Amino acid sequence: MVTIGTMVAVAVDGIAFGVFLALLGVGITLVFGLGDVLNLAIGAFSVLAVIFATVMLGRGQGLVVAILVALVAVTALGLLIDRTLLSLVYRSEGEERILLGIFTTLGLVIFIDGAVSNFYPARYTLPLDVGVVPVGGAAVTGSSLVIIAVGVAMLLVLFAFLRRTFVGKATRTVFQDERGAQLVGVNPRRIRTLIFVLSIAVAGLAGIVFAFGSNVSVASGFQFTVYALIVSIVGGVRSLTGAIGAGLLLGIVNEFANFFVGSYVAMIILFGTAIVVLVAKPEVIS
Amino acid sequence: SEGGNGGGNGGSSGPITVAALEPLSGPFSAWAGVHRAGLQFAVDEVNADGGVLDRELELDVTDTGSDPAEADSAFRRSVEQNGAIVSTGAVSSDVGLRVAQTAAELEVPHFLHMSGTDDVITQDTQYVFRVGLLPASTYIRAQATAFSDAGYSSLGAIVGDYAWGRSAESAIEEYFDADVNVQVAPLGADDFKSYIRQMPDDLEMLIASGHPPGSATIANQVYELGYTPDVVSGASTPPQLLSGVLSDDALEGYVHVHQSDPYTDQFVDAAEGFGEENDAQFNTHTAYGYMTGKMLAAAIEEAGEADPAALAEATRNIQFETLSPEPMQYSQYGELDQAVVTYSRILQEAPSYYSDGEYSYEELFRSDPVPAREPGQ
Amino acid sequence: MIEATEIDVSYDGIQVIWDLSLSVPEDEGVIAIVGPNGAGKSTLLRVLSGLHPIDDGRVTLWGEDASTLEPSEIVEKGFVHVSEERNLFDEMTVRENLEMGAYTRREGLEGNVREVFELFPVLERRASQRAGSLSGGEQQMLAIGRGLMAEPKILALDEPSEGLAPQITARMFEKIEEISEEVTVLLVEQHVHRALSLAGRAYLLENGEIVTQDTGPGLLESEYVEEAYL
Amino acid sequence: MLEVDDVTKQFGGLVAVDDVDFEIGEGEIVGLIGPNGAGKTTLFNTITGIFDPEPGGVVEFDGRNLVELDTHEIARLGVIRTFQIVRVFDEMTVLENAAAGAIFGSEESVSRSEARERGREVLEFIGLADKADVEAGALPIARKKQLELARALAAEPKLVLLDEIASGLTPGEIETLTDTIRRIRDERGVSVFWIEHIMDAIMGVADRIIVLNSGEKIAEDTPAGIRENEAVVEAYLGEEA
Amino acid sequence: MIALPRDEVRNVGLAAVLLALAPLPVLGSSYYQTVLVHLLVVAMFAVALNVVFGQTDQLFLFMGGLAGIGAYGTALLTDWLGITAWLTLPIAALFAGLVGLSVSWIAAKRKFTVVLISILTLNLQLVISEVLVGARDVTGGSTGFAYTYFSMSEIAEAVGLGEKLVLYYLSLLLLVCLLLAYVWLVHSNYGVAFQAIREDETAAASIGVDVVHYKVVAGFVSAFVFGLVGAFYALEAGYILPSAFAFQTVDVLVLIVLIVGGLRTTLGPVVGAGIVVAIEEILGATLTNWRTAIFGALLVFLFLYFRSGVIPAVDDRLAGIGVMSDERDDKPDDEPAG
Ligand SMILES: Nc1ncnc2c1ncn2[C@@H]1O[C@H](COP(=O)(O)OP(=O)(O)OP(=O)(O)O)[C@@H](O)[C@H]1O
Ligand SMILES: Nc1ncnc2c1ncn2[C@@H]1O[C@H](COP(=O)(O)OP(=O)(O)OP(=O)(O)O)[C@@H](O)[C@H]1O
Ligand SMILES: [Mg+2]
Ligand SMILES: [Mg+2]
Repeated sequence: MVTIGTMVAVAVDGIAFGVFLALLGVGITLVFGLGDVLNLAIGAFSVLAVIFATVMLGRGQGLVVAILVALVAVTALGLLIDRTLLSLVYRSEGEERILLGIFTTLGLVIFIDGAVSNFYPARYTLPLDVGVVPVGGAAVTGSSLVIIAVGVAMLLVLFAFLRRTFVGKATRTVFQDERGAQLVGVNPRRIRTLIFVLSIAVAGLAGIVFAFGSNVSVASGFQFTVYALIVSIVGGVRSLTGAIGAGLLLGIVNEFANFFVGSYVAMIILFGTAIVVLVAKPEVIS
Repeated sequence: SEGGNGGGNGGSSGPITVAALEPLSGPFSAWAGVHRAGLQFAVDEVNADGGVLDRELELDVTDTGSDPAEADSAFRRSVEQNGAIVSTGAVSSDVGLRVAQTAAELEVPHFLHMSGTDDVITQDTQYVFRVGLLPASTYIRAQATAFSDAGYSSLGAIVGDYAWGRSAESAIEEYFDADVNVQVAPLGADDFKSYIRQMPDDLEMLIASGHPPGSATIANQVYELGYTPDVVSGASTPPQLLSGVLSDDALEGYVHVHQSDPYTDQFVDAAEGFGEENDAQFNTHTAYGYMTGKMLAAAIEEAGEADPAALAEATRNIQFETLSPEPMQYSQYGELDQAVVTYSRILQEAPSYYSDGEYSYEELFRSDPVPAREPGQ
Repeated sequence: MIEATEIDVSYDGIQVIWDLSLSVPEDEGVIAIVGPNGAGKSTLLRVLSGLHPIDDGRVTLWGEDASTLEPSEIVEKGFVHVSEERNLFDEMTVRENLEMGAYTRREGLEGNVREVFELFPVLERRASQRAGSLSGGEQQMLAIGRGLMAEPKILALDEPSEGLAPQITARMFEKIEEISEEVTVLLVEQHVHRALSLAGRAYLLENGEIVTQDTGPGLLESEYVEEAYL
Repeated sequence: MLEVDDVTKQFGGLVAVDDVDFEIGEGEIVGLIGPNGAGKTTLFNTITGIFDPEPGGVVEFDGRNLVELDTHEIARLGVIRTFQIVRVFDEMTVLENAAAGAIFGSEESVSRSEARERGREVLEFIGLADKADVEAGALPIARKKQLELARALAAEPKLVLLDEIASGLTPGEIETLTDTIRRIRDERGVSVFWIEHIMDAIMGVADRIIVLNSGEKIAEDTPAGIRENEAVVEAYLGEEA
Repeated sequence: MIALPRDEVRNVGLAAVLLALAPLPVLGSSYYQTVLVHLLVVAMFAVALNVVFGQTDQLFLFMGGLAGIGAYGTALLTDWLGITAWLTLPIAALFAGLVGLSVSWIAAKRKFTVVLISILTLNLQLVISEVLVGARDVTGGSTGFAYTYFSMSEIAEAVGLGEKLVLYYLSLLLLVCLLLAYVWLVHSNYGVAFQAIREDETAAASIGVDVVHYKVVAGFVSAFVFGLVGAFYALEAGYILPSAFAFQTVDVLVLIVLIVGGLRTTLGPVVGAGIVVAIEEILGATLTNWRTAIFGALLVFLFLYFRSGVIPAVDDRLAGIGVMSDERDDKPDDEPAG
């Protein structure tokens, strides 16, 4: 029963999943690839965004408003974390900061999971109820199309900011040589805050688009973080375009592997790809 | 015996302690919350009625975080330090398996909340009793009856690639006459579209109960992809979780499975009392906690002493009328015997017994009493 | 105008600068600081550019208390420090490094890049090479070039000739003389002779204290310097 | 003892070292000069196994082919270098840095206390003994360079490669350093291959000087000869020399 | 060979005596015994991590996987070969060791940073987890099997102690051996090499340190210990499940234990295990719903304010009042005494 139409539909779903992965990967890459903090709590922020949106929906808000409010809320939370916890992390330098970043965000994610599951223990979804859209004989999932549109728009805005503005370009200086950045007049702390908050917004959006087609619980956070790590590795840790390419590639591979071979193989392919990339060409990555 | 280790006899005065090993954090926290509340409500009722053997019942609650090792040590602590004579609360299979071992070693009974994996109960098991969840095969058997009763002919199933899903899969082969399109998905999957796309277009019933963590997503996605099955059989998920996570289409077809019977007067009575007391809705899963509390009180009373072994023995012989369609009774290994499996739709309206409620039930079908599964070695 | 008044500075509790006062007005040409290794010259520059705190005393920039200023604000005010560690952006190209040098002055960028390339022609040839893979001397040129990009009012150079070939060193001193007509250059150098002959004012720093102060040529002639350095 | 033949090293299209040949004999002090970016450091890196030369290049030390060996193996044969951009072990004390050189620098196994003995001895020799218990990270850069030299000597090398070890020193300090380098050769019998831009430092001590320009060897002569070599004056020294 | 520094050995001895006495006040309680065995197992894992991560900056995040290789390997080899688990255990541990060795070798050859190696191993961890669940025919899938390969009952009868206690003292013996081996390692020339590598690999190589060799040795030794202890870990549980060897179960815990105790301190793993296990038990019993959240918050606090670990922090305090304690061993001792 494998028709061209089905293949197209699977491919679109794959791209949608890929866009989700790309957003997560970009979220990690922004903060780590350009910086030093490997944000292990990133998945938790994705989940929180979905929960915020669900709460807003429950208050009778429309979906779009709920999503916007959720993104603002999760970003504000990111800002709070940045001003408090991360400020403490940034007191140390070099390798120690990298490790402290890993450990602090690990503690943070345990805290968030523990606290949030008390109030929101369920699985949450933000169904779009758009059904399927016939595209030339293929029954393409409507939610996938929306995910692709929203995700791509976000990525474009992000790129415009980083590539076209002086501030966007200056973000790289901070992460390459903090003192050097200070010496040319960049305020590293501000750049860090900006980047962290941006990454949280991107991760929040990732969670939300994921919840369009599936559902999310507090426990999904870890899974998301792992996805984010894999994507950012395959894409080359420091490269945003790499993360996007890797996200799309893995999304499509994953969806087709699911369709044809199913089961664990898809997962193992995903992790396997990451391992192969890591072993084969780390100079691209480090 | 060594295993009793001096703890767990509960002494002869003061309260009788019940260990509640609840996964209050982690993936099953929603299960734990309602179970604990129901259990507490039952204990309060028992105590209000003069307690058991003229002693109060007391809960010793621990958060296991759904971690087997934590559950094990909490179990021991409760028994040895706090003198618990019985325990309850396991939800995930891992925890159930580990706790079953501890129960055997300590010779202190455990009443499973969920943890429906076959392997929890073997022919050697003496201290583990199922309450809220039957083995997968039992559910499939009940669904086979419903399926043929409805005269369906097109059927699909998605099962998880782990013990529960695989025993559902073999039960499907065993109990269904029709040709079933069975897809095996990993346990951690959260997107089922590619499995669903392999289903026949005229799908009438989809068994999602072989993949408990994914069943709500499966229901959502099957309708999203334009299929229109009459029934999607779900897992034993606490209903308060369902109304939020199912899309409108999916709510129509999704059926919630339960051992407790929300359509009886007894249930309504308990639910009213509970609602007044706790300002929360008493549901099919709250009922498992409640049933456990009431049943173990009765069994202790029956045993005539607050002793774990005697309690286990009494439970094996009990016929306990409670919120289930048929009285609770057990095979010698602790499998539920003659249990009735009920499938209900979730309606998004308040029930009669709790006006602030957000959901109620509509019965779709129920099985005949199912004989206890004969455990393997 | 930068002013340090009776400052004490330490690293991890070990004091390295004692009760030092210094003022660097605008339009002063070259002010040189010389002294042996470990005297505290680099430390002094770090303090002025806000990279290292003082324990006691007071530093003001154009009248404002430096302790309230971020290093980035100090750059904005017009004090730029080319550090002895260079602190280049290793993964960025030579050109990108220069562009970032102009972070606080974003216009006139292209012209300034041209000027730097004229001063150090080798940089133009390496314009799209990663800064991290430059040779030691090339990195030094890039660091100086990046400092110039900010169009500072006061430019502090910490051993700018370090690692430069003799010819380039000569050219660089010429350039220092040239820019010092518009910009005050605070120069820390081991090429004592060269540095002092340019300097209108010069300090000899030893063990964290200013031992002598004079005009550059004056200091050059002092017995003290003669004995210790020449 | 060191023989370099036809060594070339390219980075992409850039030929950083271009077909260079030379030799260094026992007990020699050889200088290496040339404009910035001439390929001097790259040549060091190629000798010490950080980069491999392009095929066909030969680097031999006491008859052993160094091209196939890893950096640490080359070090153990007795070729130890210092770095233009200093690399000391910041969190070890000065003495521990030196002792580390003694432990790993040779094939023989050296105990910790023996290593410290040797470490102390080289610190004394270099004139860093008073800083023995200071954390290396707290030293000013020029002192760190001296420490690198001490660490190298502790390994009891036959040849040391020094990369701009005199930069950042005052004229007085340079004098002490050149003296030390002479003593390294005279008292310890170690050959020295030395990159430097400070002519006052290198011209006085070197037996022979090699000049690189754009990767190519353009001259090799005594210091006096080099000062008069027009090509060198044009490419490198300028009128200053 | 070098002599071990006396104060380090004394501290290990002191800890050993305390731990040996620990079960006595609670002899009848299988609860305390379970917790104590768990503590020792976690401490042993942390010692292994202290070598590979503490000493050589290779952050292994497949500790659970390596432990799983040891535990499952021992069980499966025992079943297949029909010989005693006491023989298959070293084989399985060796296999785990070889896995660690290969990872370290690749990572060292390719100059992986700490973050890269951590992500590589995290991915390996996830693959191992998937395989343990997916290869159901061999591993019993997600529901596992009873782990009864090392019968302690004979020893238990012979010495007249309960089986749990026998396991406890056996684990303690192993822990003490590991601690002494650790002390030896860091005070030998290996310790110097490790520090040199941590600080600057290029500089280390330039003075003759074989960077790859030392990293590989650390990777092998640690992975071997993870494999070995993994079997003890399964034995303690009495039942073997993939989830017991998951990232969230083992790696997170061990990492926390080591950081809290103090990276690169000899007794850090033991003290960290004591603190973390105690916190978990106390929170589980008292704070129920908020257990996880408070645990997380405590971790953040500990990481940020005791970032170098409890041992060094306490050490500093004690040093202030002139009491000697476990020395932070990244400073090699002057003259090893004794
Ligand atoms: N990061 C640091 N930590 C501890 N001590 C330091 C640090 N940086 C410098 N010092 C110490 O401070 C003193 C002054 O050092 P500084 O670098 O300012 O000297 P300098 O005059 O610039 O010397 P040089 O000519 O070598 O550059 C020295 O004793 C040095 O050891
Ligand atoms: N890894 C690399 N990738 C690309 N180019 C490089 C790399 N390393 C060095 N180069 C280039 O090779 C040339 C030679 O560099 P090298 O460091 O050997 O010069 P040098 O003679 O030591 O100069 P200096 O006196 O300035 O230290 C330089 O132009 C440099 O930019
Ligand atoms: Mg200086
Ligand atoms: Mg060089």
